[in-house]
Amino acid sequence: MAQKTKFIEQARVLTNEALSKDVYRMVVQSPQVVAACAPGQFVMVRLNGAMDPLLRRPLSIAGADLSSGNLTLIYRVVGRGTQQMEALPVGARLDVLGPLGRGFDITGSRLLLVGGGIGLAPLLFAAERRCPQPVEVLAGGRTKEELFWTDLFQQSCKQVHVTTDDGSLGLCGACTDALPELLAKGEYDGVLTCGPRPMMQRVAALATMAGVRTQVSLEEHMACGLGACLSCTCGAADGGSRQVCKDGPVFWSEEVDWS
Amino acid sequence: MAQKTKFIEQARVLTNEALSKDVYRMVVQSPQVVAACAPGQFVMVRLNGAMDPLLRRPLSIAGADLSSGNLTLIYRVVGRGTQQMEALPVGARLDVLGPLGRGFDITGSRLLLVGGGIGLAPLLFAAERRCPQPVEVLAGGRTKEELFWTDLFQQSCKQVHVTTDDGSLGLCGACTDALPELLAKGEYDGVLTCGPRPMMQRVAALATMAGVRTQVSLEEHMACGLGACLSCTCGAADGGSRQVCKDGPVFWSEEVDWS
Amino acid sequence: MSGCLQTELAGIKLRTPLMAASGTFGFGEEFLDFIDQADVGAIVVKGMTREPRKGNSGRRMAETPAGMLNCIGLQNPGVDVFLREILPQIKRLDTPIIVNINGNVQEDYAYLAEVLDASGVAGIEVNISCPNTRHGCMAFGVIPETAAEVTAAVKAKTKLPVIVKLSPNVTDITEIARAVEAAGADAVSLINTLVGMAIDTRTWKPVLGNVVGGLSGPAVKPVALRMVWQTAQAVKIPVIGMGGIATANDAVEFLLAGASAIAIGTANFVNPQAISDIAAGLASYLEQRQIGNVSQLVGQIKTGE
Amino acid sequence: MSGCLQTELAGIKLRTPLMAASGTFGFGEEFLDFIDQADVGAIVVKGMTREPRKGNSGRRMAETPAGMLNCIGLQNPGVDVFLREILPQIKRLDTPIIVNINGNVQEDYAYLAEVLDASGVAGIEVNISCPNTRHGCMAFGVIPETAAEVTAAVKAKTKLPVIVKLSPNVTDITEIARAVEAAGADAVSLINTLVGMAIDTRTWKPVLGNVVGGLSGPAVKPVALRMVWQTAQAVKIPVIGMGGIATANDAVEFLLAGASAIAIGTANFVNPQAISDIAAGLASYLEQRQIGNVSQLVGQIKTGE
Ligand SMILES: Cc1cc2nc3c(=O)[nH]c(=O)nc-3n(C[C@H](O)[C@H](O)[C@H](O)COP(=O)(O)OP(=O)(O)OC[C@H]3O[C@@H](n4cnc5c(N)ncnc54)[C@H](O)[C@@H]3O)c2cc1C
Ligand SMILES: Cc1cc2nc3c(=O)[nH]c(=O)nc-3n(C[C@H](O)[C@H](O)[C@H](O)COP(=O)(O)OP(=O)(O)OC[C@H]3O[C@@H](n4cnc5c(N)ncnc54)[C@H](O)[C@@H]3O)c2cc1C
Ligand SMILES: Cc1cc2nc3c(=O)[nH]c(=O)nc-3n(C[C@H](O)[C@H](O)[C@H](O)COP(=O)(O)O)c2cc1C
Ligand SMILES: Cc1cc2nc3c(=O)[nH]c(=O)nc-3n(C[C@H](O)[C@H](O)[C@H](O)COP(=O)(O)O)c2cc1C
Ligand code: FES
Ligand code: FES
Repeated sequence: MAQKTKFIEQARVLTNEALSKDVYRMVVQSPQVVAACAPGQFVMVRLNGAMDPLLRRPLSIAGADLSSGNLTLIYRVVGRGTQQMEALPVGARLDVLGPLGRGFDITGSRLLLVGGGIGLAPLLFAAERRCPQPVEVLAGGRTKEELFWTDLFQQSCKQVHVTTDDGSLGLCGACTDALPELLAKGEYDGVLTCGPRPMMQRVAALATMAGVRTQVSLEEHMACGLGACLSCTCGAADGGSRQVCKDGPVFWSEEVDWS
Repeated sequence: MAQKTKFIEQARVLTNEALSKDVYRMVVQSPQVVAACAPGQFVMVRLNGAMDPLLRRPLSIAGADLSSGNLTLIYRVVGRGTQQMEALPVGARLDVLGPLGRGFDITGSRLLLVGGGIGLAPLLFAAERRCPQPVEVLAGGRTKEELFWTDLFQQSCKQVHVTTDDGSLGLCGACTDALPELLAKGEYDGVLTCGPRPMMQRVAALATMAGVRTQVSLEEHMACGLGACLSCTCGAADGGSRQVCKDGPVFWSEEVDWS
Repeated sequence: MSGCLQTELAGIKLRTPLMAASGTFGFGEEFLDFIDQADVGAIVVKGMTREPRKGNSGRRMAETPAGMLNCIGLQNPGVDVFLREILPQIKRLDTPIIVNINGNVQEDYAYLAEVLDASGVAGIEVNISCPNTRHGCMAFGVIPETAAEVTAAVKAKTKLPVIVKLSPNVTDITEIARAVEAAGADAVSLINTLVGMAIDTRTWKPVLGNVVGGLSGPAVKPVALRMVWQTAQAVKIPVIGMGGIATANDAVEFLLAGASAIAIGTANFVNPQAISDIAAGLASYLEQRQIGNVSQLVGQIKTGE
Repeated sequence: MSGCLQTELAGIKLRTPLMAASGTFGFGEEFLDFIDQADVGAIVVKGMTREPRKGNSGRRMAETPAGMLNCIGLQNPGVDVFLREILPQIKRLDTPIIVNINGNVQEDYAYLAEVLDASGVAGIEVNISCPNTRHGCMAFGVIPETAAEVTAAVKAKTKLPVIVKLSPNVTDITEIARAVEAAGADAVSLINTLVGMAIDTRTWKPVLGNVVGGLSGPAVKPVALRMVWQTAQAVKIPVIGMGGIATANDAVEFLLAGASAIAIGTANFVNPQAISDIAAGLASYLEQRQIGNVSQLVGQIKTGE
């Protein structure tokens, strides 16, 4: 049989702390997933043996430390699954399936990472993997409540540009407003973006105009995460379709049917 | 509206410790239930907000301390619900509904409590409520693994007679084997029993022969615990039927249709 | 709650659109410690029969994933005892009482309708969908003709609003709904339980005394919601929706699907305060959206692109 | 596991009675990292159609209490691509491959049976119960006559074992089962999904792009088990049972109810190792009871008193 590329681990929770009102960071012991994963890939987590909630939850890998085998997840509490995740005490087990999907191509000499809100999670892992080679990040948030992202990126990034919808931190407005100027002087040879679909579409459009190729990380509702159930189909520019969980979640912007 | 007799409390877990391999004792803060309850009554507990497991679990009240508002439950881990109960950390909340049903009549000058296995839980509360008036208890168990019951009863009982199926502690055999002798010299004016139905039937038969009235605590699968769903119907000697959750769980042995 | 929940169904004034489903709320008094009567639109009492009934023997309940199976089998004191001893008691709750009637033959239904007609109850729910009695009952509910006949027989004997309770164990529930509407039903209620079973793998015996039982609870909600949506489009009479409703959000889904009122069943067991909790949640849902009355939600689902 | 799980169904030799249910196991390769092929009795591949199909647009999946709704809508590359590109690949798994076929008209089914006949697959599962295509498909499955016609049309074109997959959205599933048996079906499989829906209370729109979808998972198990039990008594051909099976205990229930083999669907998503875990649990269940072969469980439920 071919070499195993995906694993199921009962990962011990090492830390589970709040980064803001509703965003948490959980670090779990998941050596097999950590050893196999790349930035842009994700895991599907199961919260308890019970049958409700039934399905696994997809979460991007926000960090993977090869030496310790520690896997970092950064999640926003939005519903029953993430609520249960927030309640998990240190020492409890999280059922982790992964690594899943196709990640970012992080080669290239000057990369700009553009993320909105929780979409910054996979970009954080990309930035870390690039160290010591610096990257620049443009982080868009709602308010300075999301300041913590800046701190997280500071360690591994040359420059962290910040925008907030209410101007309470950095430039006021959407991160896409700040993008043209950056692209103009940045001489980037690649843009990686993750966030709300309209934001990513705009980022891709602007970068393409500036002649920079963009990779986008898509989101779909998923049951299996393995390419088996066909829940997560998205349209492709070639008129065909792709499975976000298997062919993605990361795609080249020109692969995607944005309509 | 009439005075409230039943309550729903989100009771804080104060302790949750093993008494034997599969039997645990949980103490929760449930002042309203404690203030209203009597020996032989029970509560229905809900384990988490999730929809699986869906139904509440009936558990006898094994102790209720009026001064502290502490409610004691003693449970055997047999399935999903009790497994989740075992996993509840101190400080967590247990959703408690109660007190429910009709308890024991613990008046009378010389009472003998006869319990098998986990059936001893409600009898423990009865013994405590009788203090300082002493009662005698005949405790039947499988092996000396269940020794802990003796310790629990020691505090409030004049005499603790023990039998184990394998003779590893006290008399060898079922507790019903030791009963005739006790009844002969005991001059009891009441027997309270809880345990497997065949055991209670035998206890009732022996006690009746000895001219002592017996109260038995029945068990049925329950959905509501309030007399509303009619899941827990049992046959009565008068040819009619009763709801174990509302008319019981404690009945006079002569009320029960044992066939 | 300022009356934003007040509504009306087949001539019955309801303080809220939240009814207690038959067989899950006893005769109402069991929940007095937990429920503010002002939150209860109507109480549908346990299924009544002409004669007293002991119900099924053996185990009557089994938990299933997010649901439960029951085979109570219409245990009830019989309509005479109900009218003489129970009804006078529960009238004091001053909440509309709807009586769920059951029979083995058409005459039973007619008889029950007749004796209830002048009893002061608010309405009659004709149960032609009970899965838990060996003969009759559900048989009526799966064939349009017999369903219509029972409905007509009941209507002939009473001026009370007649609600016909439909079985989900059919190929096309709208066909049955249209048949009973044509026969004069004032409303339909759905769904009753789905027929299911469980087996004890230690003894190799069915878990339930009656072998099969009725599945209820959150597990059935998606099926119930779909049937309510289909039925609401198929008939002009009001639809009472039920099946797995446990939260205010569930309630809103059923109203949007076309239910004029809804009933809460199994959720009462899990949370004896369920009806009051749902009433509060529903009121704040309306308030947040500045919707004056709950009836403005009914059937408002947007299916067109 | 010493062959205690070995069995046979309609001439197909199975290493275990555990099949992967259509649409939930991809083409089998997605689970290679988690499943020991020795544990898989057969793989039923995703529903095939004559032409390639994009499936439904909009959201295709929604979680429900202990279950899920899907409206994939038979997305598949079409039978030609399957035969040319996919089948050669998955033949290497050396596990019997059963192809689930779907059509809008009877001729589609006949065509698919014909082209698959000599392809080297182990059998054909005729899906007359897909709830997720606007026209056809499920329509065939709810009427005995059309169900029989499709079955006969397929049988006429192939010597392969023909399994007919039944819809649970009917009043009497045994009626359909008997009809397809009479038309020559070699086995029946059930249940397909129950039709359900969900509504987004923020937008008032259906959650699923197709408005309704198919309910699967543990929530439906009691209904599936009951239908398998009824069908096993009604027909002589073997029954493949499925619907909410997630544990070895669930598997034993279906076998006792009369299923000769069972299929695991939604559980594969929750636990990609489900089939191997169930195989291990089933083997130890047999061992503990000194039962030599799993077939000795089939239909052994004790209903008589
Ligand atoms: C590839 C991928 C990576 C993701 N990475 C992250 C991350 O790093 N951090 C983070 O906070 N969130 C991330 N999400 C979103 C995350 O999956 C959802 O927020 C989460 O599933 C919500 O679960 P819940 O039970 O709390 O919410 P509920 O609303 O109760 O979930 C109900 C159902 O909807 C699904 N669902 C709900 N929201 C989403 C969503 N936005 N996308 C996909 N499915 C959804 C759930 O998985 C579940 O099946 C990611 C999603 C995808 C597809
Ligand atoms: C009035 C009364 C008092 C009880 N007091 C105690 C007590 O003090 N300590 C204790 O350990 N146990 C007691 N029991 C038994 C206890 O209710 C069950 O052991 C418990 O419900 C098992 O739940 P589970 O989820 O772990 O098991 P599961 O098997 O997963 O439960 C599945 C379903 O079966 C029901 N069930 C399972 N076993 C029983 C049973 N023996 N009686 C009734 N329902 C059952 C559950 O409530 C649930 O609905 C009492 C039962 C009753 C009726
Ligand atoms: C224990 C129990 C008893 C029931 N008894 C009756 C009954 O007597 N008559 C009737 O029409 N429906 C009866 N039902 C069905 C419910 O009224 C309701 O239609 C069904 O349970 C679905 O709603 P739910 O999921 O909210 O419980 C009963 C349901 C349960 C769970
Ligand atoms: C995502 C998904 C896709 C499915 N696709 C098909 C299909 O193409 N053909 C088919 O006959 N059944 C299909 N089914 C039904 C399953 O094969 C199975 O009959 C049903 O899900 C019940 O089993 P379960 O509860 O174990 O999932 C599908 C089910 C799911 C969840
Ligand atoms: S989530 Fe199942 S195929 Fe993508
Ligand atoms: S448990 Fe509902 S009536 Fe007793």
